[in-house]
Amino acid sequence: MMLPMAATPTIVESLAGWLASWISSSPDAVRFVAAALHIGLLAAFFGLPAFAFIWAERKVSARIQDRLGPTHTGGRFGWLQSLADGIKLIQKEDLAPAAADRMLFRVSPYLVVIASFASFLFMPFSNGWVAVALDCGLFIGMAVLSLEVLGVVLAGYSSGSKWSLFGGMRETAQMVSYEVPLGLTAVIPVLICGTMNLNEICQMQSGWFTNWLVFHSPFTFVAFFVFFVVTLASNKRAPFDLAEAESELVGGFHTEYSGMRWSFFFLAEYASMFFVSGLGVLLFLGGWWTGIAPIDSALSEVLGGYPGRVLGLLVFLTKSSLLVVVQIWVRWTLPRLRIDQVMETCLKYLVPISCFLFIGSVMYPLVLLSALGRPTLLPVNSIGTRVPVLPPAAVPVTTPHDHPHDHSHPHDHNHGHGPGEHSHGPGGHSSLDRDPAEKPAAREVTLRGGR
Amino acid sequence: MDSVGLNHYLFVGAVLFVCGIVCMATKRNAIGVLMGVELVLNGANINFVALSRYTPLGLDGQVSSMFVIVLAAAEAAVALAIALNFYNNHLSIDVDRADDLRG
Amino acid sequence: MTPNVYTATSTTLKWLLGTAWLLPLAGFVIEIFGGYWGGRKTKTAAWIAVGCIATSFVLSLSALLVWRGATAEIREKQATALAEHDAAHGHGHGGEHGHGEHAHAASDHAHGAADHSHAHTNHVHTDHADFNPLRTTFTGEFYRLARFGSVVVSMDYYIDGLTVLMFTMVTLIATCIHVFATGYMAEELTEHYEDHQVHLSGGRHFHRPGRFYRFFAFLSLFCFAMLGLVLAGNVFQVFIFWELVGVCSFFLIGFYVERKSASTAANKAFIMNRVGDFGFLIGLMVVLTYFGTFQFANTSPDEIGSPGLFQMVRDTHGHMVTEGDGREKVVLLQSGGNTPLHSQDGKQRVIPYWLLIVAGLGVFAGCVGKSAQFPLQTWLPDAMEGPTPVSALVHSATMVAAGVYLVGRFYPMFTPEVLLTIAYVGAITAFIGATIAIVVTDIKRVLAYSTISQLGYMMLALGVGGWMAGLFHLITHAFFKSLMFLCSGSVIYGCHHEQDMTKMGGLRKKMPITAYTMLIGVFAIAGYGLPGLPINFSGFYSKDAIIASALTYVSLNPQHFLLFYIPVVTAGITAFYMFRMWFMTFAGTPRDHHVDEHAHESPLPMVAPLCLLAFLAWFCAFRGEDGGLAHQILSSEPTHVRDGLEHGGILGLSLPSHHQIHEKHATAGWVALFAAGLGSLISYLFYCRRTLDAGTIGRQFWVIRDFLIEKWRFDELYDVMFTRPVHVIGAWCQGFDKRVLDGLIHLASHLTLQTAKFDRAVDERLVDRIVNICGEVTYATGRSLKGIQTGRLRQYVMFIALGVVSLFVLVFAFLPRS
Amino acid sequence: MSVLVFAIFALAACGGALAVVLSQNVVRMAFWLIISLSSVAGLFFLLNADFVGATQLLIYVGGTVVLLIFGVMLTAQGPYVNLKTNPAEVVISLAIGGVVFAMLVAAFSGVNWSANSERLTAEFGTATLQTPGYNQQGEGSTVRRIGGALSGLRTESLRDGRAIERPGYLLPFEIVSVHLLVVLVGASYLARAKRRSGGSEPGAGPTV
Repeated sequence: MMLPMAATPTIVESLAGWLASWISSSPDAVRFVAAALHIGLLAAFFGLPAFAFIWAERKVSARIQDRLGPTHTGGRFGWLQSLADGIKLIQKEDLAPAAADRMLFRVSPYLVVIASFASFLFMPFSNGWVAVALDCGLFIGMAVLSLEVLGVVLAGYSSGSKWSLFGGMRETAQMVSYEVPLGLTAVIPVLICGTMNLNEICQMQSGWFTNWLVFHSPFTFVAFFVFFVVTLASNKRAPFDLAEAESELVGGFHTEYSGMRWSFFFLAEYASMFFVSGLGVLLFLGGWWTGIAPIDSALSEVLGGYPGRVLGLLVFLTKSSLLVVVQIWVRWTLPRLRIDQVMETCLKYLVPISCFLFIGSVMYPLVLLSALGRPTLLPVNSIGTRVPVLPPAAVPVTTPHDHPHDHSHPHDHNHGHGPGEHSHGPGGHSSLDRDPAEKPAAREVTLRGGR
Repeated sequence: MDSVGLNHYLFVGAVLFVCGIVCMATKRNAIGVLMGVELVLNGANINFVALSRYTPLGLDGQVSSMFVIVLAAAEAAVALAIALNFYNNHLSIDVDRADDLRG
Repeated sequence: MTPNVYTATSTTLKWLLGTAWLLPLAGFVIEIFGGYWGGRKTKTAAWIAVGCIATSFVLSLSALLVWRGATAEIREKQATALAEHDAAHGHGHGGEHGHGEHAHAASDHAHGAADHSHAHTNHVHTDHADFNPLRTTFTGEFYRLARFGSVVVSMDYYIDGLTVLMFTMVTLIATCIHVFATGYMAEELTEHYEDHQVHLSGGRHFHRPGRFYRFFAFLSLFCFAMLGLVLAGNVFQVFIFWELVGVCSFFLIGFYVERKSASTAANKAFIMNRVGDFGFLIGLMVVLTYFGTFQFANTSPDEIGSPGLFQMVRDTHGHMVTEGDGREKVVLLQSGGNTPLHSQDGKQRVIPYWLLIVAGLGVFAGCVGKSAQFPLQTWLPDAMEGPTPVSALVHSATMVAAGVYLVGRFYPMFTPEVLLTIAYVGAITAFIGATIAIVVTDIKRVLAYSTISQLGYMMLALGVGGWMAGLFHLITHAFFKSLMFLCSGSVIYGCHHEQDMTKMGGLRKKMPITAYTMLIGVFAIAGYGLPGLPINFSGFYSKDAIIASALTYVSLNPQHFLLFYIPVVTAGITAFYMFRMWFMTFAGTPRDHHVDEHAHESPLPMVAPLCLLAFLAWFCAFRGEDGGLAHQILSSEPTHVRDGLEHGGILGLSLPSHHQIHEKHATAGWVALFAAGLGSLISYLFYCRRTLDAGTIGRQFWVIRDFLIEKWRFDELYDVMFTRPVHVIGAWCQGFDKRVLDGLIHLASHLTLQTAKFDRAVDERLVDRIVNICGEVTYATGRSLKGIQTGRLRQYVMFIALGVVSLFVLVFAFLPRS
Repeated sequence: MSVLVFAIFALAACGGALAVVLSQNVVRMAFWLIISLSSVAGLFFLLNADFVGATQLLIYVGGTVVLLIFGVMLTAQGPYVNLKTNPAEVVISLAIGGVVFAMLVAAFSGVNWSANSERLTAEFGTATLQTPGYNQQGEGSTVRRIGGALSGLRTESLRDGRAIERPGYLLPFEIVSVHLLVVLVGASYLARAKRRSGGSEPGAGPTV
């Protein structure tokens, strides 16, 4: 009985393999320790961006409002301001209103944080650096992220305050509505790549930046911006922050919260901001690839596996942070919408637009194929030529060229080839093989080896 | 490793199923009844997936549970709409008051 | 005649006569609607009617000329051929009948030498087809109404010399009568016409708006119907217009519908005609069944191969081709030439001889009704209830002429047996009519019985084989009878609707034109003339021809001697009563001063037609049988008539040939003249000189007188024969209805009632009880189960769970575990 | 370790379900339902049915339960209205529930599953699958195979090494999608009908 695992060795397994060379304990124990270590690592990833972005928000908003923002704490730029805030909040008294449902009131912030944190489990930070590598990684990531709303709603409801209740209800309606365009735009890259594995999607965007999905077709280009707008709403960021709406609802769902629990909401919010930005980067903006083919190939070939991934991690963090900064920028630039305008924007505009984009993305390569004889306008493109076909009894999956062979792999690669495993979609892997950005040694691994 | 078997999952499914039935039978709130229904469906889903894992049922069990989930969502939407309508008409969500068709 | 000429002539005649035929219909429509909406005091309707019928006359006359022009060549050839054959003294026989030796006039008919010397020789007709009237006949279709398989119902035309002649005659006489009627009916030109003969309670008379327009409308319709009958190309079409004529006569006889006598007379005329038409229908059925067509003949070059009736029943030589004897005898149908006609499956098409007799008798029955022949003659005198112009029209040119015309037209279809029947019926009718006319005092009724008598003459002539004689008399009689009717109308008009001759007398001085024109008519009907003179009264020639035919017939068939003596005697009686009428009306001294004082000559519109008709009555038969009129008729004579028949048919009857008739001509002429002279003389003695007192004679022979006054007791006979039995049978039926049928019905209703009561009891006590029990049980069950149906969702959930458990337990308890 | 994980998820699922039954507050019921259903999703992951688990999370927990809570908020007569149930009814329900539970446990505990598998193998011969379940060695996820099956392409490996194609679920999939469309329309129509109390937008319907 084992936990489900993907073909790509995860960072947990890498850690487990590394630990096993030091500790001669049972494999389970080793695995447990590795998982715990990784969760700690993720927790750091969960907390640090939040602190950084809260500071960034203060500075950016100050700049936009022609102020200075925090300047003294921690020296220059007030870079320790977030830490100071955190200490202040931890020190505060944990209050619960008399009318509140105390149990739910206390649990709700944890729900939010758990949901937000759990989504990080499925996000690859660099090639293969993912806690739980699943074929349906994108799907489950979005699913977990959507749980965040439960905490918000329960918080609003259990506060025993009308403002909070209104905030919770607004959040519910908004979230539930915006999940439709979110799903529709997120499924466009899935459609093009033929996989929901975020790692694979990202690997397919290697090479020059024209391989990024945002440049794949006019529809994906628009889809990226729709996706970005929708993620703003699903994170209840301005101009869609109707759940808080301090001018109308005082503070919305967190009106009655204070101290540590209050800070949880914000921790979760900034973590989610980072998560959705990372998702956008992974889906549309090439993930951990710089977008310059020679640099990428040099990084992955010359530096080899581990250092290359570290650099990829930095690229990914940079891209995501830039998107977060754009979110902050938008927040302090645009006025808040009314709730009916928010719903209208979603139901009357974003849903039809995303439907149109979805259909357009489906039709685009087909039309080009019939008109030009190839499914893309660009001369060289490794993506979109993959037609996902499920051959009988064997599901071939192309693993990236820089598959981490040097790391311990739980599988013994005996590669029992099932019948018909080499069947390809039309123009499928051959075009992939010709991609100069990839090693010619791209090979296929059967997931379901016959035994 | 093999100490967790099919029967354990079926036991969990049975617990959820019975809890769902009792929930349906005891809750006067219409939404509570709906929650009972969800529990019943989840109990069944656990059985589906477990049998799919442990018996030659194969993929069928998982696909069945997928359909159950989707249809449960549809059912919840319609039932909720009905509940809202009922509330609008009776200003109450008490299913015991929904006895206009009693004998 | 080339096909082109045929087609051109046919089309011309079709349009001329078709227009002449339809004009009166148009007039009718205009008059009946225009008159209804228009005023009552205008004569517009009359002028429209006169205009229509006069135009028709002009068109008919044009048609006559066109026809003569188109057929002149053929008729010339026929005449030449006839002359040659006469010269050759050929000997002819053929078909079923062999011609014996027969006499014929040496003189040539066509060339009209009035030489009655004779040479009796046999001769051979080398080419009978030369004398085929169908060669001068134009047939075709106006409009096809329907087609049922091979049976075509259409409006056809059949135009030969007789048709155009009849058209001319009818339209001419009708024009005269129309003009006359404009004067005669003038008193209808009022909003309040007082009918003196309708007595209301309180001694008042009936008042109504004038019906001038209606009279002329129906007159026009009458002319339309008669012309359609004459023009008809098939016998079914004849039947349609036949009925239309009957309807029009019904309207016109019943013109004074408020008078009981008029409406009764109209009914009588109509019903009597129906009796005859019944036979007509039977004849039609036979014809349709065995011939499959109604058309008389198809002479169009386009129609070769689809022969008409005449072409089927006789070959081009006029012979009926027969097979077998007695009841097995059949007539082989011809295909229009001299070849047999075959049905689709190749069989020779035949008609049983006796069925041909039935068909002929049937059609003749229709003619009996229409022409008021012996058993059905009683309607005609009663028809005098109509206005006098109507009587004139009915009795001369239209209605009664239709019967004779149809017999003449249908002549090729008649077998000798049928002809014998026709002859006897005609003879009896002639005698009955003449005898009754002796005692009648109503001026119009005298003329009516005279008409009956004369129609009998015509039938007799046709029956004894004098085809030309019958139709000749039809034309001449039409002229002088219409003349006399109009004269009588003039008298009645002048005497203020006094019709009784016993109240007249000496009117010659008051209304001279009427008197002398009437006298011409009387001379004409009496048949005065000098044999050998070319200018004689028309009646002389025609009656002479009839008597000659009858004499020849009797000489060939001695057992039927009555067929000669009756017409001779009748000729005498005719002269007697006609002079009696004239003497009583115009000669002597006035008997009734009241009548005499008011008597005056009629106005010009009434007198002018009298003069025209008098002229025609005198001179229309100019040169007799050698004249144009007779030749015109002769051109249409059926082929077989010329050569007669020897021992034909089942009864072995012989029919006279032209030659044989000519041989007897002189004798017959003198006999007839003698009879007429005798009759006139007696009449003169009785009613002018009064040497003999008619009253005394009448009293002495009161039995005969009363018998005649009672019109031979035909009405009583019919009363006894039909009316009373019908009443008795009706009474029986009524009793049967009331006692038996009503009793049965009452019994049935009673039984139904009882059954219903019983049923109701069963229903209420048994069925309802069962139903109620069911209902109560259901209701009780529902009541008891109501507690379970709480509408509580949660309870239901529990029930479901319990049910699942129970099912589980049941399954595991009772199913064996494998 | 998997026993431990299973124990955590199973206890959470059962405990959440029991708490749903025992709670009187609807919102708390919803909370416990979230716990229970999320744990069920965890059980699905344990059973290597990762796609079903993800679906459970996204649709059930993230959609249906949110909808239920939304409904609670729209229909609440007061923040803490409790509709008390007759204790006798509770007792009867619990008794019936106990009977049903006993029946279920008796039903599945009496079955020899492996023997059944063998019998099926014997009965259907080559038609039986190569492995009794799927993915027994934990080699990956089932998302591709489910996707293929839903689009009408389903392959099974047989014991003799052959692969056979079986009818997929394209027709049910289409029926379900049409069904969802109908539900979307119907639910929006039902929820819109003569609203008496002012609420928020009827966005709940289309998001199903």
